[in-house]
Amino acid sequence: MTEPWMIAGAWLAAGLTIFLFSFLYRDNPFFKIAEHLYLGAGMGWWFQVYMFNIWKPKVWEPLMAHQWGVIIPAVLGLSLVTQFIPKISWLSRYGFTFLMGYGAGLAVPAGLSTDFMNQIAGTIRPFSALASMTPFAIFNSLLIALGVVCVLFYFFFSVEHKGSVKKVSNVGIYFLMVYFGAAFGNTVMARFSLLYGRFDDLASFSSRGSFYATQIILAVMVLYFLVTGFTKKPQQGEEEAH
Amino acid sequence: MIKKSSLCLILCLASAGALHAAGKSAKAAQAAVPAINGFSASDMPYDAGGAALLRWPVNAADTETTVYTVYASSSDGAGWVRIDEFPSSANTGKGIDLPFWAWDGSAAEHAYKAELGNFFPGAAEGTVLRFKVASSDKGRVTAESLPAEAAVSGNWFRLDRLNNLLLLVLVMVVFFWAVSHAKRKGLFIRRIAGLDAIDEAIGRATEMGKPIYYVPGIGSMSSISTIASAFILGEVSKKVAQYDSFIKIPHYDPIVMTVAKEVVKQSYMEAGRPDSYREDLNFFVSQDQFSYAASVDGMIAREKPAACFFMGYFMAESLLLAEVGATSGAIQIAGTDVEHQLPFFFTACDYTLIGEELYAAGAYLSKEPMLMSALKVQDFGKLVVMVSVLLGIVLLALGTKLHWDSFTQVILNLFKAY
Amino acid sequence: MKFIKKHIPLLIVLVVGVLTLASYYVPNKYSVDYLELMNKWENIVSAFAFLLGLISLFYSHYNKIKRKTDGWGYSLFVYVGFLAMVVPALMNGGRQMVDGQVTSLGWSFRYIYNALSATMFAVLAFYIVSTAYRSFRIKSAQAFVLFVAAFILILGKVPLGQIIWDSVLGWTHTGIDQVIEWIMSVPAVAGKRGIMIGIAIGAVVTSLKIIFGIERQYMGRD
Amino acid sequence: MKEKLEKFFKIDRRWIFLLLAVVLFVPILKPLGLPNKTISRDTQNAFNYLDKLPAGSFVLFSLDYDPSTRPELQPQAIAAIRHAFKKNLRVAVVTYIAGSTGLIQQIFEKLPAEYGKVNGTDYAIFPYMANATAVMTQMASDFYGIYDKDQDGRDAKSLPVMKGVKTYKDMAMVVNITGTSMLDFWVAYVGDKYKVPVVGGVTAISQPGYGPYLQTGQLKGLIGGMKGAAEYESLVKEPGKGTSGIDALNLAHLLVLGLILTSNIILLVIRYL
Repeated sequence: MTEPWMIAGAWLAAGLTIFLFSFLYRDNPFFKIAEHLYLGAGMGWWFQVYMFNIWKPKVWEPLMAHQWGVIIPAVLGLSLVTQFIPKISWLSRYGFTFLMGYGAGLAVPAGLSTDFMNQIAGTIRPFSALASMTPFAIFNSLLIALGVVCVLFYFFFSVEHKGSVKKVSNVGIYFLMVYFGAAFGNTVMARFSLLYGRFDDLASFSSRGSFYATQIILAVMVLYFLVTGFTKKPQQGEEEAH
Repeated sequence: MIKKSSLCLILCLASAGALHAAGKSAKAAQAAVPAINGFSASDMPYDAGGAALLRWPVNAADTETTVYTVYASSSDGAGWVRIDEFPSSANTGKGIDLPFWAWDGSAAEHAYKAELGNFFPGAAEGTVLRFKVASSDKGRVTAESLPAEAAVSGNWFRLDRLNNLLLLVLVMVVFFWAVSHAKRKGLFIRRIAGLDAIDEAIGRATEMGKPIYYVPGIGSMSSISTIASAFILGEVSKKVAQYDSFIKIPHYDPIVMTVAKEVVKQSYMEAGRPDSYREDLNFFVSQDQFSYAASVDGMIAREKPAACFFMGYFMAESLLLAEVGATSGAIQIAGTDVEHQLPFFFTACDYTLIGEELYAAGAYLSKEPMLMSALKVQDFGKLVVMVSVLLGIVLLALGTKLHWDSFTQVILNLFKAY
Repeated sequence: MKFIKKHIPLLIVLVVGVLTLASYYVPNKYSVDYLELMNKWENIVSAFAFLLGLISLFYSHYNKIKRKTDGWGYSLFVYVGFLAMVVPALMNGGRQMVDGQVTSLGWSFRYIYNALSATMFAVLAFYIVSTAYRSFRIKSAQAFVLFVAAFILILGKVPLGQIIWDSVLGWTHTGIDQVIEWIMSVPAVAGKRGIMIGIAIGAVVTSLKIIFGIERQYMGRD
Repeated sequence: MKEKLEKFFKIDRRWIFLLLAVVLFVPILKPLGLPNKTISRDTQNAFNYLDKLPAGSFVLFSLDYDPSTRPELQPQAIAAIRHAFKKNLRVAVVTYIAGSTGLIQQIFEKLPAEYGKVNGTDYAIFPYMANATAVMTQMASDFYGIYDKDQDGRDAKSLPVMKGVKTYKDMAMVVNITGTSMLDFWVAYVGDKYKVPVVGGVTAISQPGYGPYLQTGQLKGLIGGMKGAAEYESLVKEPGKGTSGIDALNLAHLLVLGLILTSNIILLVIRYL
């Protein structure tokens, strides 16, 4: 790809980015176009990845080499698509059950070992090394154990929660709240990082090398909103409607 | 490329020749060095094949610089291949990572698991191989064992995973017990706080003459949260019908919508108000996450409903929905099992069903045997964890305090996943 | 017919499920051979599952165009976007780079898909600030605890926050990064582990239901 | 007073949007110069684990993120791969998210040349595969059963970088950088089941959720979000997008805290005054 193509790319990317952001001000046709392009482009990308990474090398080429074994999974796979044809949609069950049986069979023992046994072991193991632990570490290990039990109790539905039982489950809620708080704080950071990523790209498209793509497109969008803002009165409540 | 690979081949051949020579010289030297007595080789138990277990006693005379070298050869008398080399302090009987019910190793012996896949790639199931081990000190061979033979093969059972299997059997037993009981006489589930608010919310909507929004999220009918949500919807719409209020259910997934239509219709029938039921209570919005959220947001902002329910599977749109509901002054009741979306619901909504509470709410309201029994098994699992954690801590702390090392090992092994 | 429509699929899920489950406990050669065959087949079958999403997207937008529903014109852009990826891919055989040069496929990825996909999610950053302002209510002791944990994390993850913490609470000789470390490795672990164990058992039960044909919603209606 | 406050509280949220845009965009044009200083324990552990591997060890990178989480995860991946190249480890890249194939290409466009690494000899990139759990399970018995060719269609088995590698037993560790729940799969279906050390890199959103796996040692280390990327970059001494990103986030983070506090104080005042 040559230099003019790269500049065109910068304009295109800056344009699409700003179109999507323009939704924050108000819904508009540019946003809608970009949004629909996104749906199609995502599918298109996936389609070509599947085509060149799996369908061609794993199905087509073996068939051409007369390795007939791949017919079975290919037919099972194609059976999934019959879902859209009501009359023979039951065929898709063959594919689905094949996928689900395998997935479920793998998940059961792995779930028991990873999320059940290992978690119990992780909670109690620190207590086998009590002698070498600082008081603070012992306190932390106890706190984890206590927290786990209380949280589990909060989610225990077989007894009525009242009296001292309720107190235990209340303690559990506070552990959950700390976890949710941590999740909230981290989510803020994650979302800002993504926005930073876009702004960083926009900043690079605003350079002279890209012929000020960002600035010009931004100016055009502002102009568009000014013009449409004057020509048609926004409906009541529309500003809330994003 | 071709050149490179042929070069590799030559190098390989050369080194094989060298090894062969080394084997011969080792044989010559054998007479001179003392023997390692009690060396034995066997198939590595509980594995998929391709590994052997070698055992020999620890030599008290070994120093820090003593190194053991393990050799193997195919039984047809080909040369010895060097498998591994390790210091004398390594690979004792304690080092084999197997639980107490499958392995009894002591620190007084060496136990080495020889992985042979890369050395004898062509070896078939049950191939007999010969092994020997030699100790050396600073490059000088100090002792060598007599060769021992073992057939290497795959085994039929992972005895080390017995604890996992027993747990699985236990879960299955409890599950089938719960299923049969739930069908026959129902099982007890405690009251769930957030559910009391449903009446309050619907009552308020009736007073104000404003609609109620029930948002079932973006999950498909296969996710547990959506299933639970459908049951809660049944209960909510029944009350709505009784109070003669008005409910709106925007949808993301067409299949969920067809299910929800059935559910709501049924509820209106049960409430004795089939005349009030309309097909357009459930309506399809969009199958794109953000368009869905934006459209629902728009509706909530315009109509200012008295109450909003967000029950089911939610991703990033939780943020958008809960915010607009909160600013429009609606009573909001939310529930989802997507943990990282819960903080947004929790801060912006009046009541939030956290994780499993959503499932429990579905089971509590519907008394559906399948939901009930799953919940019971989950409760049983939690009980197992609570008891084992509490007991485990006490026993481990006690065991450590009193230096019952094998006792603490037993407890740790029980919960270890192999 | 019921046998072909219903019983064979249920038999497939049972046999495949039980054998796969057993392979965890049975290490020998037959078990490995079975798993290898399944792995290769599952890989191919799953690749076709992608078509489901593709067809339903195309179908729903085709319908919009056909019925000329509101805003049907936008639906055309779904196909434009699709072709913008697939045509370059066909031209270049799915390669994004040839001899150190970006191909038209690589170009499409960089300037169309990348820009669109990344921006869709970046928009959320704006909503999170407005949520913080308009609906983050510290209305109970629980919400207060949530707020404190969130506050510490938001503050402590950036250097400026660390400077502020040190100037206000420097006398405690505890850095905010240590506090975060503690939150993440003690109370948050307890909270998450509690949630996780219940969910894990739930997933195990659901999987068992699928294997034994008790749960069959995914199979669609009869 | 009360009415004024109420009006201020009900401000059009687009003003808040604008405020954020300014607070985040300005530091990109004019960096504050406040780089990340602290290193979290989990990132340090991840770094140490990779660092102590002997040269020539084989490391499997599973890069499973698409452009939607790229700003957080691409810097992590680049820093970790730089580290591996610096330590002369053998690198193989696999992926189970179709959107990431393009991003992987971008990483390996320039990076290997900086360290004089050659495709096929020092590293290999494998094509996208569907059904991650099936492929993960397959790699436990025969890597080439599923990856018979690399991304360029070369026979995988004969690549010099793959010499002596057939199953997980021959791999020193797995590094999974992902914006999905793929890391859970790596832990449950590979790490625990086949005893392979797994190190993760995840978005900040999912980071707190991996605390239990870190405590038990099911995960050997974790790089979390852009902060984690910045930390890893400073550990390998190659500042990149993570480092500059953290600098830009400074003000925005304070803005959020300010907004939460302001609105809650306003509400208190409205209610009690």
